Amino acid sequence: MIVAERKPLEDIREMIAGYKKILIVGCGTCVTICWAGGEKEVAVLSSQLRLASKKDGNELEILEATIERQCEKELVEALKDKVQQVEAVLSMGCGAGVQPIAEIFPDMPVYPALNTTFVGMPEGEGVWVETCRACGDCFLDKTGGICPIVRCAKGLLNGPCGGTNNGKCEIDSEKDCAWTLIYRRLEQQGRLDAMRKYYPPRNFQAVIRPGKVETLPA
Amino acid sequence: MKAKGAFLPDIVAFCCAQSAYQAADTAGSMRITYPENIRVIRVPCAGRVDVLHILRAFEKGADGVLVLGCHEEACRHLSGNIRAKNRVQRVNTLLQEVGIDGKRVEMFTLAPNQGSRFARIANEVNERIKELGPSPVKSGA
Amino acid sequence: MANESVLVIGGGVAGVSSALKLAENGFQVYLVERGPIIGGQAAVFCCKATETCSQCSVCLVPEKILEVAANSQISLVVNSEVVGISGGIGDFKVDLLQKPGFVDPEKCIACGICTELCPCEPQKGIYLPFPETAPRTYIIDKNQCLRFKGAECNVCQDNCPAGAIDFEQKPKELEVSAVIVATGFEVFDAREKGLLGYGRYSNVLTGLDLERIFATGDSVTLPSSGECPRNIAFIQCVGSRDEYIGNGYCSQVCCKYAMRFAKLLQYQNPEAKVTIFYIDLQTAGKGFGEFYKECKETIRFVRGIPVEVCKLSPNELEVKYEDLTKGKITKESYDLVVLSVGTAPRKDSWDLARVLGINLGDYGFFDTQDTLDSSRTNVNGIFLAGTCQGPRDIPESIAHGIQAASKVIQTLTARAI
Amino acid sequence: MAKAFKETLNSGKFVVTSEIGPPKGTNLEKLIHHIDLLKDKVDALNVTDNQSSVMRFPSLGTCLLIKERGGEPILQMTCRDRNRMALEADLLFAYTRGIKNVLCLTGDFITIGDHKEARAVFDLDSLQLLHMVRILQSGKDLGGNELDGAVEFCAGATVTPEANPIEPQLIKFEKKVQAGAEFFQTQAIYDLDNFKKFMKYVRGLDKNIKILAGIVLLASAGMAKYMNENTPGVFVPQVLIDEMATAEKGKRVQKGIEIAGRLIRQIKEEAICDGVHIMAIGREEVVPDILAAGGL
Amino acid sequence: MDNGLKLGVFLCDCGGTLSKVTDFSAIKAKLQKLSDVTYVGISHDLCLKRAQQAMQKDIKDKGINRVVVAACSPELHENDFMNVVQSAGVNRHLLSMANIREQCFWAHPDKGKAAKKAMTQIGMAINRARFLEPVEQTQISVNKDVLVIGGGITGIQAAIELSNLNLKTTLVEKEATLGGKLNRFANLYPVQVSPEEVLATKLKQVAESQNIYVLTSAELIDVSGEVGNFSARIKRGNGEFVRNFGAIIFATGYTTQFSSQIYGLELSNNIITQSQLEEMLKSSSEVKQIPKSVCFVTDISDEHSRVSPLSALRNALGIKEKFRGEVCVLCQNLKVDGAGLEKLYRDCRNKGVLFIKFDNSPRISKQDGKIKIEVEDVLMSGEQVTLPCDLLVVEETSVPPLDSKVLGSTLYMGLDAQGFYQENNVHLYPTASNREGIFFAGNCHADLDLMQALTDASNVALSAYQLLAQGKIAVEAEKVMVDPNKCRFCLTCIRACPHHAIQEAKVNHEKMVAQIADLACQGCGICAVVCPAKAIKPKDWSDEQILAEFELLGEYV
Repeated sequence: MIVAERKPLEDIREMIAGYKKILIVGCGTCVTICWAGGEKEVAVLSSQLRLASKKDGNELEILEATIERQCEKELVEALKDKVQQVEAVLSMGCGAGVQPIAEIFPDMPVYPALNTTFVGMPEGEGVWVETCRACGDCFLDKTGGICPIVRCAKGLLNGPCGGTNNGKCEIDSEKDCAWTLIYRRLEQQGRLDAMRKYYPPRNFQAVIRPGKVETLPA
Repeated sequence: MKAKGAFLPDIVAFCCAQSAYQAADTAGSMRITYPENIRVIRVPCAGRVDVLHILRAFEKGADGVLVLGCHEEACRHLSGNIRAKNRVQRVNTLLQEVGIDGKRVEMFTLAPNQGSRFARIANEVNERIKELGPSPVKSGA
Repeated sequence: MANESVLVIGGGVAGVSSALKLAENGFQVYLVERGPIIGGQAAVFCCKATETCSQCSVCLVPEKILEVAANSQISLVVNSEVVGISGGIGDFKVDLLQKPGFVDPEKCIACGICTELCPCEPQKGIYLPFPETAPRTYIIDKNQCLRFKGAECNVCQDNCPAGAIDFEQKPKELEVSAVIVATGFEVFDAREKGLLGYGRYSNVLTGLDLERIFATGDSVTLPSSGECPRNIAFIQCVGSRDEYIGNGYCSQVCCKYAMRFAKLLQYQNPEAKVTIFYIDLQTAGKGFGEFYKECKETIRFVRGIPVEVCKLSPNELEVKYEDLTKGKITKESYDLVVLSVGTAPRKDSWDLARVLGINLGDYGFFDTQDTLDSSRTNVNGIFLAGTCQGPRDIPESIAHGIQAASKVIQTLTARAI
Repeated sequence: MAKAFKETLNSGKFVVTSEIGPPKGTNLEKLIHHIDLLKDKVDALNVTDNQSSVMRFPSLGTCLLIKERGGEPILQMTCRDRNRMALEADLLFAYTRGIKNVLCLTGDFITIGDHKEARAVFDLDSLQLLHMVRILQSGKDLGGNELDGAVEFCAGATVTPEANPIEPQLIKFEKKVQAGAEFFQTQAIYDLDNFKKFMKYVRGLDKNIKILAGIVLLASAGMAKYMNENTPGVFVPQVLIDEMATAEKGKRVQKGIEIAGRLIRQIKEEAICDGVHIMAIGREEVVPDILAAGGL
Repeated sequence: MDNGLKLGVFLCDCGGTLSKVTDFSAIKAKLQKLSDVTYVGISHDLCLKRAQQAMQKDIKDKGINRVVVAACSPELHENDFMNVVQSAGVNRHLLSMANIREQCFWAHPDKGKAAKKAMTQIGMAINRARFLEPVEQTQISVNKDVLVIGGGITGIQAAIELSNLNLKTTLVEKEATLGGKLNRFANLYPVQVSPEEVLATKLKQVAESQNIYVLTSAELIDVSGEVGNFSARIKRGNGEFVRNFGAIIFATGYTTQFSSQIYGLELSNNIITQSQLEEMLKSSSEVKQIPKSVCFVTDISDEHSRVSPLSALRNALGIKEKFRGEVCVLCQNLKVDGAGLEKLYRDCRNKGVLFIKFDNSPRISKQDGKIKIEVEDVLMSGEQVTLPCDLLVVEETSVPPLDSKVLGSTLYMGLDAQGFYQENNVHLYPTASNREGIFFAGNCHADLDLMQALTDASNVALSAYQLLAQGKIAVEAEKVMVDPNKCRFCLTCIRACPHHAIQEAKVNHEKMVAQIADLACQGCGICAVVCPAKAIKPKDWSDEQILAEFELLGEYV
């Protein structure tokens, strides 16, 4: 899922300085699951903004809305009546949520409240880690399901660099060296020949950015 | 704005029904007095107090918020009081971000038969909030 | 088999636990209590938590008392004693003598008018002994109330809105299917150990005194000077493990409450120095090992029980004990000495044993019939719960109370088939 | 003019190479001094390429200087700073100026250097770089296009004999051998028994793989302990650390040289491997003393 | 905003005492100005039956659908008032209380301020009343079978007492025979009956009862479902089968483990553990060379357990009776805080067993086959004592059985610091777990002697009986509710619930959502707070109710 993190409050306050009435839009899918932009966090952010504006003596009215997915045209259009009442929209969706709103309401300034960080999974309660970089040329079949492009700092395709330090990565003694993990996994499955093969340089342009996927009609 | 001396802080106290609320009752039955501007709100467990409730209390003009739960390792719901402690810490950071003094929200632990401890906490916090003065949200300071 | 009724004698934490469990399973319970209110010894104990809870379970007692008060299946028969019993399991006939408590618990709404208007000074003749009482009834204190000093005064009777006060004696009779005896224990009277100076020196307290001090106030001050104690000694096994005075058993609770108090005292004023004199430190029990390890860092433990405590000056006491490491008598001065008194069997368990026909075991606790069942007595249908059968701490008394209720239900179910 | 390194390698002689760290600027005075000091004493001179991700005078430039002054340079290339097109272009240029030896490295990560926010390229890795050299030799570039004039290189790589865990490192070593690496310069070696075990494995693989044992000068006991904990794949036995500790203040470098010399002499006498690669890391001055101590 | 809300406010001045402090009719007048307050009643003793009947009549006559009671603390009579509301035909949860006695008039002597605060408290209760929601009562039928894991004395006793209460029990035991430690112990002192006798009587009772179904050499693998219908997967031999139960009782006891490195010596023919000694005592007739002097050492690797000092005392007396050799026990603090232990300690001394107390642990060495122990005897002012002995019995630490850790995590049951079942929390004593319907008995959750373990057995029997005897449990349906449309199934609530009362469930057979099992939920509300999509709402303590209580902040009505 897409993982995001809320921006610090003063950055957000700078963006919406001067507006009297704004709409904060939450997104009900990925950012809810990673506790960043769900209905709860929308309420917390609006409460903080109201507190701050009251403290500074300027007037601020906030409308709140959380839709199922911000990256869906029809769902964003449903916000029309609320958007018309406000001067600016603060989106708590990931990057792929802020832009549809900006596109569908072109004359309305739309601001991001979150920093989208990576595609990942939960590691513990309230902790998420990156597991996929969406490189467009998946390599997982060759490494027993451990992605070296994400989990190896240098993204090597051909076995460990000289910097493996007791199974940990040279640059961070907390992080495991991806290729040590891959070696153990392949050894366990008896598929070490996958690691012995030579892999040519990666096609960095497998997906011409910004990517586009066109599937044949279902 | 009321004169400093006459400032009577509005303190909201979320009291866990298993311990703090009964401690408040015990204080009453033992006729131990504590400031009357402590406003007690009964909750099933300290773990029921949400970050949002505390922020909304400040929005409505509270000068200080107290979360009173069971002692550690004595919570009927095992992790209720620990979650409450972590949430109070988060509210501290949220308030600092806004520019309100984080010391306006605090958590204490009590047992149901500690009436005098409830009164002592109420008095101490009342004095501390008096020093801090009215909440900047209310007076737009 | 449902709506049979059971008599529980004794309103302490064990009796209350039995009564609640029986009521929750559909039984009508008569909870007979000698005193004016239920709660027993543990009702006045204090919470000993510092940062974290010290697992003493004292706070469970007021909770259970509230549950009993709110449970309609349990009728409280206070100020009463069992004076006779006949019949057998399934149809016991129990004669009760209800001493005049003068305030009818059914009517009293604990509004407090009587206390306000009562003319007795300084201590009122009618009051609510402590907050969480059940039944919520004000009591008349015979050695305060003017009426018992010959004066014709009925101020409280006239002003009581609920008409709850009357002054005559009522005998009562109950029909029950089973009986649970939960009459509890007596705190060992430290005066029997004269050399330790309890009762003579004001700064020598017992564990029970500490419980009361912490329950009402928030910290301990020296009775003689009102300051904070800086140097405190706990003396263990006062009245326990002492064959000489007939208490050849370990009371199981004193080591635990002594360590909990020591930690609480140091939590309240960190420079206080605490010493505990012991024979064998009882540190078994769930999670108590870690608690002892924490105590060991700040509390001084000395093996060997002092023989004498005497007075050096109004605020200073001197403890005489044999210092085993040097093998000679040593004297140390303390400003507060706490005697960890143990649990002794009630002196009046003889009459109840005679009335009910149940045997008394060694040391004066009630005896059990079958070695593997700590509730069944020699009379079928009469069961034991709590410290009246042997020394126990609060969680175990609760567990033992529930065991008695469980055996009652099992026996009555077996009879019903 | 020095002999081509390729011939020295195949001549069966005990090969000795050393390493020069170019300066962080354009004042080449010390660099030239080091070149002149070492160019005739060793069979070839490596030139580091932005070592430890610290920006310096380029390796290719230094190699040209060595070539002009009659030395035999080994061009070190890392994949951190240039993408595949830049690497290919540099090799074409190097070949035309007579630089025939290249050491293919992956390179240290960007964040341990002094430009922590720069973009790390890593378009290729060391193995793919080796393959690229072979492809260029066959007259084609990585895009598959014909070259007008091919190149010819003696390409080598590195290996860490005491990496932990060792198995993945050996798999990569075998892949490098298959890729046609003609010589290997290893990470610093201090425990010759371990190294012998590694060499036994290498000989079992292929008789004529040329291995040059890496010799790093120990400057102090503290440095030895530091390398043990933080430098991956380096294991300084406690006996050497204690020996270093015995040396007083001024005599520590001397003790380091003595140890290095002893290691070289033992490698040479027992013919453990095909030569040594002396890395003085900032102390190029003392390399001649190390050579002397090693009896070369 | 009259959306059918008809509020009834009932004030109680507690026998006139509160009226002296404030004018209740003034309060009544102010309240009557509010649009949705249809009735305000003042009474003197709402806690008595008489006034409650009057209140019930008022609610019915005036058609009140939300009741506010301003009186003493809800902790005292909330239940009675809920019954009154229910008997008046209104849902019992539509009641809101203001505690104007303990937390207002009794705590604040200043009459004026107390009156103002009381008014605010009543205002807050009214605001909360406007957001109250009804909660229906339902009956959930439960499976009446009970699963007992562990066939030691505790498990057997629990099964027997459950069958006395007419509950069908399945007793699962890992070994091939029942009995557990009874098969191993030589005697049960201070209990004066032999283990063989106890085992014989208990097994006879198990055999005679038709309610007990024994499954030996079987193991519990996993449990799913909730209290009332657990489905337990049990492995027997190489087959596995699933069976449903209403409650589960763990009586898996403890295992002992000798740690040679703490002791610094290895076992040998003359250094044996307590369990080896017990085997020797059990088959005392065949013992060839009778040990003349035996020495017990405890309190080195396991200072705070009751089990090893008790077995030392028991076996010391056993040796004195069987072999009449010299016996000496070395310990730091002898644990005597159990029924009859002090008497047992005295019996040992009367039989000539020597007790030596130490502060720093003894040095044990072996010289030509003989064992030599040097220890500073604390009671002899630290004098060095050397004890030659030809048999040394060392202490075994009692540790949780291996599967406690595994089952503890798969069944979401909390463990304590040493890894035994049941977290260290007074509300769980004596036999509860953090999950409804799962109970612990015996030494698997605490350090107990035999009589305490048997007390646990009766406790769990009654707990299971109380839960399952009627075959159905009355419970408040959906008192904490998950809105399936909003739930993103992010598992946060399932992980956060301390009682593991939330399971995954399929809604209209494709969308996965979290679902709260009403029987297992204890109403703490933690899930409602952690839910990032605000999909969970506790009906009694909803956010709207709590936030409504802030409306009056700042102005005293």
